[in-house]
Amino acid sequence: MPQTPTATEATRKGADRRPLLSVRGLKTYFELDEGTVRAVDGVSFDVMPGEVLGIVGESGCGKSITMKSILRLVAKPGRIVGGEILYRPDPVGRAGGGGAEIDLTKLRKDGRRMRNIRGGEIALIPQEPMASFSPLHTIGEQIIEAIRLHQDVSKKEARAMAIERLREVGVPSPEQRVGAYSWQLSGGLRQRAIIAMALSCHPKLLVADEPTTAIDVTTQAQVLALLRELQAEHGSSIIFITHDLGVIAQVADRVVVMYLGRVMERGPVDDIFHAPKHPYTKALLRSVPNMDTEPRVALPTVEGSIPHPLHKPTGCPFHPRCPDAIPGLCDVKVPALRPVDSDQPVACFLYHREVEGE
Amino acid sequence: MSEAGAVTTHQAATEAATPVRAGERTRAVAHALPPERLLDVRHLKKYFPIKGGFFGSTVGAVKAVDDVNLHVDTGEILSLVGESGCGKTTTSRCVLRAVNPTSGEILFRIGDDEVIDVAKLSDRELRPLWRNMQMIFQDPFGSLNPRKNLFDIIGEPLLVNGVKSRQERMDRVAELLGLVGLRPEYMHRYPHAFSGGQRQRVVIARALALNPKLVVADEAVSALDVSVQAQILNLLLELQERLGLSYLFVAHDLSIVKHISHRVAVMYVGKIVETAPTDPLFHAPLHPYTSALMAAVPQADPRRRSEMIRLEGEVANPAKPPSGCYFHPRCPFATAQCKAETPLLREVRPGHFVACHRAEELDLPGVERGTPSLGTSRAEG
Amino acid sequence: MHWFIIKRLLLLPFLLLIFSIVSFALIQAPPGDFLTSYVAELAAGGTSIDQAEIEALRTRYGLDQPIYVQYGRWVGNLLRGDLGVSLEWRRPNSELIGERLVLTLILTTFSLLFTWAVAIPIGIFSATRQYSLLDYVFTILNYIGLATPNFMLALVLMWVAFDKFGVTVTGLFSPQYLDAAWSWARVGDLLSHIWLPMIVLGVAGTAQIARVVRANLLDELSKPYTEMARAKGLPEWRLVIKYPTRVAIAPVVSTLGWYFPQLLSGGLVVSVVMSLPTIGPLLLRALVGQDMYLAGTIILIFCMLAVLGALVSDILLVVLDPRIKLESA
Amino acid sequence: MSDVALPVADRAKEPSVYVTPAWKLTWLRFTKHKLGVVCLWIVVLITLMALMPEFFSAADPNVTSARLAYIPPQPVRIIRDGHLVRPFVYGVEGQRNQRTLKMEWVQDTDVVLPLRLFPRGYAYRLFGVIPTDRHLFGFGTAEQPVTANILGTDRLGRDQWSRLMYGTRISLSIGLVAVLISTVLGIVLGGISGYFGGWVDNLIQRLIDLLQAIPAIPVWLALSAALPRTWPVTWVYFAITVILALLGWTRLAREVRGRFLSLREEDFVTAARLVGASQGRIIFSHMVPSFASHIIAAVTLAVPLMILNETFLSFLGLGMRPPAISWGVMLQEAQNLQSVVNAPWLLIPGVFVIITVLALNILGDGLRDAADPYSH
Repeated sequence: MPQTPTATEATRKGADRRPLLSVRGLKTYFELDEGTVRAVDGVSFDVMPGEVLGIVGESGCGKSITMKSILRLVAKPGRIVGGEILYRPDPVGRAGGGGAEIDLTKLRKDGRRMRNIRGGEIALIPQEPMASFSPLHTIGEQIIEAIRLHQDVSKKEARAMAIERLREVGVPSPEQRVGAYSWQLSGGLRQRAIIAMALSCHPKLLVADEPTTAIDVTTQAQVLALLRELQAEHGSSIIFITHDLGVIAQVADRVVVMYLGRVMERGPVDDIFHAPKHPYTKALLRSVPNMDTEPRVALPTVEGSIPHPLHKPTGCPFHPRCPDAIPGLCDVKVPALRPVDSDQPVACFLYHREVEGE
Repeated sequence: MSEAGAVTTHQAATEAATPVRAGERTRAVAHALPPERLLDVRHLKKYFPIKGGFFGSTVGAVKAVDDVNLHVDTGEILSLVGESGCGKTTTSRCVLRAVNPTSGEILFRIGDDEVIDVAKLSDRELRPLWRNMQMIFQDPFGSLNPRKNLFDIIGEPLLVNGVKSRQERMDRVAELLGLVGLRPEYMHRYPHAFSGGQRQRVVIARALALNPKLVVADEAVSALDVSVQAQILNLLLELQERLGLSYLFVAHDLSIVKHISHRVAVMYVGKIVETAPTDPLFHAPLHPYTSALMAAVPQADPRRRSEMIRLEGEVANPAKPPSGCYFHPRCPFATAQCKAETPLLREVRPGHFVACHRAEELDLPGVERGTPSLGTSRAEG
Repeated sequence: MHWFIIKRLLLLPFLLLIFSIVSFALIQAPPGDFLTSYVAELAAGGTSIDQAEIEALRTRYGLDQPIYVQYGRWVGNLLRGDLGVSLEWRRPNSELIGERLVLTLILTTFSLLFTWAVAIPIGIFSATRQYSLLDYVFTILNYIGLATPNFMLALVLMWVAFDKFGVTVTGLFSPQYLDAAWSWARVGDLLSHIWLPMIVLGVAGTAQIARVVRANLLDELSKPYTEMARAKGLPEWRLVIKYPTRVAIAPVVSTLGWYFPQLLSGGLVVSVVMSLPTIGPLLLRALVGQDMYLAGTIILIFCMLAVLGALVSDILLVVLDPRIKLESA
Repeated sequence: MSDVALPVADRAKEPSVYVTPAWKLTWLRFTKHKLGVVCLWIVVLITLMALMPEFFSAADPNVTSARLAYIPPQPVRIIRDGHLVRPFVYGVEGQRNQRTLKMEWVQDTDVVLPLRLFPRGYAYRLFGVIPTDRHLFGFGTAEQPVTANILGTDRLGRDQWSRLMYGTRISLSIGLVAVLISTVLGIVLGGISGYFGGWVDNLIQRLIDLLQAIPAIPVWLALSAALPRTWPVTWVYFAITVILALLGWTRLAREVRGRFLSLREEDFVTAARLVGASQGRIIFSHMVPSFASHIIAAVTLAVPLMILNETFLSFLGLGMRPPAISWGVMLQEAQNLQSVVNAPWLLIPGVFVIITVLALNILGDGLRDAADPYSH
């Protein structure tokens, strides 16, 4: 599936800058007894070096499965059935002369190369910091292990590094906390410790899967600020997955809007929020009350509810809820993701008539 | 706010005079409340014992709700807002007597001239209370019995409250389903046939079955998807207007609170730190915690990418709260007084109560808006 | 030490009291006493016994006293370490029980270790290869293991051994070592005999515990910390062993609480079938013959062993799971 | 507000699923478990045997004949001289070994005894009321019925198959009745414990701890040994049942308590309380139906344990005693190596035990998984 638009995007940013990661037509399906769930169904996007890419979407939109596919963590009965995930360890350099390109989907899931990339070059910040640490091992043990998996250092050095990382993410008295169990820490500290673990090997790409969903708003503000600082310092790229439009507006450089396993629209954060094109994006932005909406006046809503993933509609997945759906077209054909007079590709027949896969 | 002591005395007098029906002793204090007042919670406390030590004896208490005062007027939406563990849910459950409070009064206007103290009702007297006060839960999946169809679920309040005729119940359930935007023919379906938003409508229909005056909504929309949240908020607002309901709306999302409520009470570690009508509270907060809470809300606008004001530290442990003002370890404005003395909730401006020693001197940022902020018209202390 | 364990230790004397009452009540329950059945037995054999002699015996054993006096005397003696005298064998109970108890414990412990050594790997394998062919095979084997009464298994194995190999696999010792004093040779002889009873006794428990391990591990494998470990780049097998397995098998230790009593119980039946010189046959004989003090003492010992097993499992659990320290602190 | 748009699933899927009650969904889930369904049929068959052993039996199980001792099983065949024929067995002929003086049975391939369905045999009352003499099968011709022992005979020359049918009745019913008593005890005590909590809960929990710490078999043995030898069979039967039930209720009680505790916290139970539903209504209309399927599964899993325990006790001579017939009593015949070597078919009752327990276990697991598909 050729995805020319991303090439255009890259050209605008300068020929010498190639994406760190390019996801092309990714399809991850789950074979269940009841049928096939097409959790990720042809998703494409790029992550440029040093940028924060936000992926936003509601439940069942496939944002977490996309993340798991990149890290090759999709477990049975899920399987990547198509597309490619191109990772360029050394993206900076002359076009064509840059570092090699690795298609992560071609690597063995548990092979050495993939394991080296996982944690070493692409690290995960998970959603539930409490459950993401083993309860029977201290956080120190777990961070030290992560360091020693990817760096050739002694246990003692690794421990010093772990303490350093904890200090860096603002954990008070890290010398003691390194010996603590995760359940002995407060929610905010746990989240910081997870970030310390993810950063322990200076990954080129951080995948943050709803990292602030489980925590309170004041702690969330701390964590977001911390992530921003760390990113500025280390220059790593971040894929930030969330359902919270506010969070995405605050952290992302570019945004991918997903719905039922497909990309509806993507583009720079300012365009997505101030010039949204896809009816879904528009509706989503309108339906969220913010500090400026007039109190107690009916909010514009998206009618209906999100279909069950086993019973996705035909055609454009959003058409049953779309106020502008074109009968005979939207409910039959799947619109391709194509740019419309900007570097903001949209998958909607209101802007073009290109059909996916043709 | 009138003194609670007066009410108790008065109540004792009425009790002696008219020992007629069960429940009588908790009634007939109508004139203790202003006529517009529907609910008045006074000095509400709920302590959970901490068991420990060798014999499993009580070694302390988690003061989940610690001397809370609040009120809801007829037709009013009061939001109770705060971070997790602040006691907002426990407070709301005490009001409903889903949880028995440790002490305090919960005066509730059950009729035009009838006021009861919910906190003192015996178990038998709760049924008439619940006809006037109902609840909407957070989790639309756990709050509907998966083994019953919508007719049984929505019809149950009718059945247990004396509507024995099946036809009568069918009619009423159909009416209620229509009211919440569901088709009447859905009544024979089971909850597993519905999405989260639809289930929440069913929960609302059940709560409205007995025509309550007050609905306690405990995080009623926070488990829903963004695109469905707005539908339910609209429904709640529409119903409030049409049926003249009052809501005690428990939430943590400030944007939603600002959208829906007439007044807001902010809780922190079991106490109310600030309560005021929505507009002044959001635009001119008087408590540093309220201000910080609002600053922490990420704005859904990349052009307003403020350097979010970060509140250091984390919410205090209600089992071991700090001395003085519970907020002082995180407060950038804390003084020695804050460390030593617990501030009381006091009325600093008309209708605007705050529990902060320095409420008058601080000029705290609120939510920006186009018009000049209230800060200019601020009364100087 | 943790409150948790101290509490359990302090509970022990109380449990001892209850168990002693239960045991005593149990052995007092049959109508009549040892002497009536003894007399009946003699009569059946054609001999008779002088009434005066019976009364003398009755007085000697205290059988003419009220029940609470008999109980008091029994418990008093037990506390002094005197296990009493078997009425039937006319020998001190301690002598009768002594070696049999040791052999019972050896057999039980071996079976326990066998169970864990087999069940835990099977459980881990089944969970990590869920829905594989071998998982199904193990599942079916587990069901069969659960359904087979151990005496049945013992009989079949003995039969096969006799029919196919012409060996008799009963007892725990070769004849020459039966009454010999302990020596390395005797230990070796024991080891060469104990494996069959060990397997027979351990099969049902192996099936049960493999199921527990499989279910626990499946739970743990789906937890975020397992995925996080994977996301760190840890090789799959190392990850499974280090994280979820450790969490999954910690509760297996607590199965000791019910598994140890079950082994003691099961050992009884297996011993009868395989004529093992353990406590089982002795208890059976004592119960049938109303040898009350012997039976009571054995039941009491069994109860105490079971409680001690539970205590050991609690202590192990505290060692294995640091979270428990927090809860009891 | 207008009607909400139907989710697309409404149109795509058969709407009848939406009006299917939860128990039916559980049942549909169960029927997907093929092995479970097979086991259900096995259990049904065994239950039928237990209900009318007289009909399934071929001979009176108590008629002894030393002359016919230890006849090996005469398997039913359908192929004779390479041709498919109607089912038959070969006759057997006994010859006394002159040296060992033992009877030795030799198959006589010249004597063909055809299998007949529903022949007349010994008279009995079906379910204890309907007098009849029809049986499921027999051998020989209508004019000249012949006894043949498809599972062989025991020491006293009794037909094993017929005895097994009778044994099924006692073994299965002991299991069921004991579990029934356990269940009532477990539900009542567990329910009280879980619903009321507090010191009652504490007391019951400690009692359960205590009972679970006791090794069951020695205590069962002691209790059974206490039964007077002079008691009639029916008394012993009930006594054994009660003895088994006394220690068996703890697990169920824990299960019920756990369910009550977790259900008490469910929002839908709170909701029922808040609309004014009475305590009885909450328990019986909301809570009990919610865990009924779990209880059924737990009971199904408890029955095989009880069957095994009865078998243990009877095998050791402390449970059911002859002339009563149970699987354990029958296995007593095979208590030592000598008898097993001489007549391995004496172990067949054990195979019955295994099949029954296996089927009940798989059935119980299947039911549990169907009731609680997300538990693991």
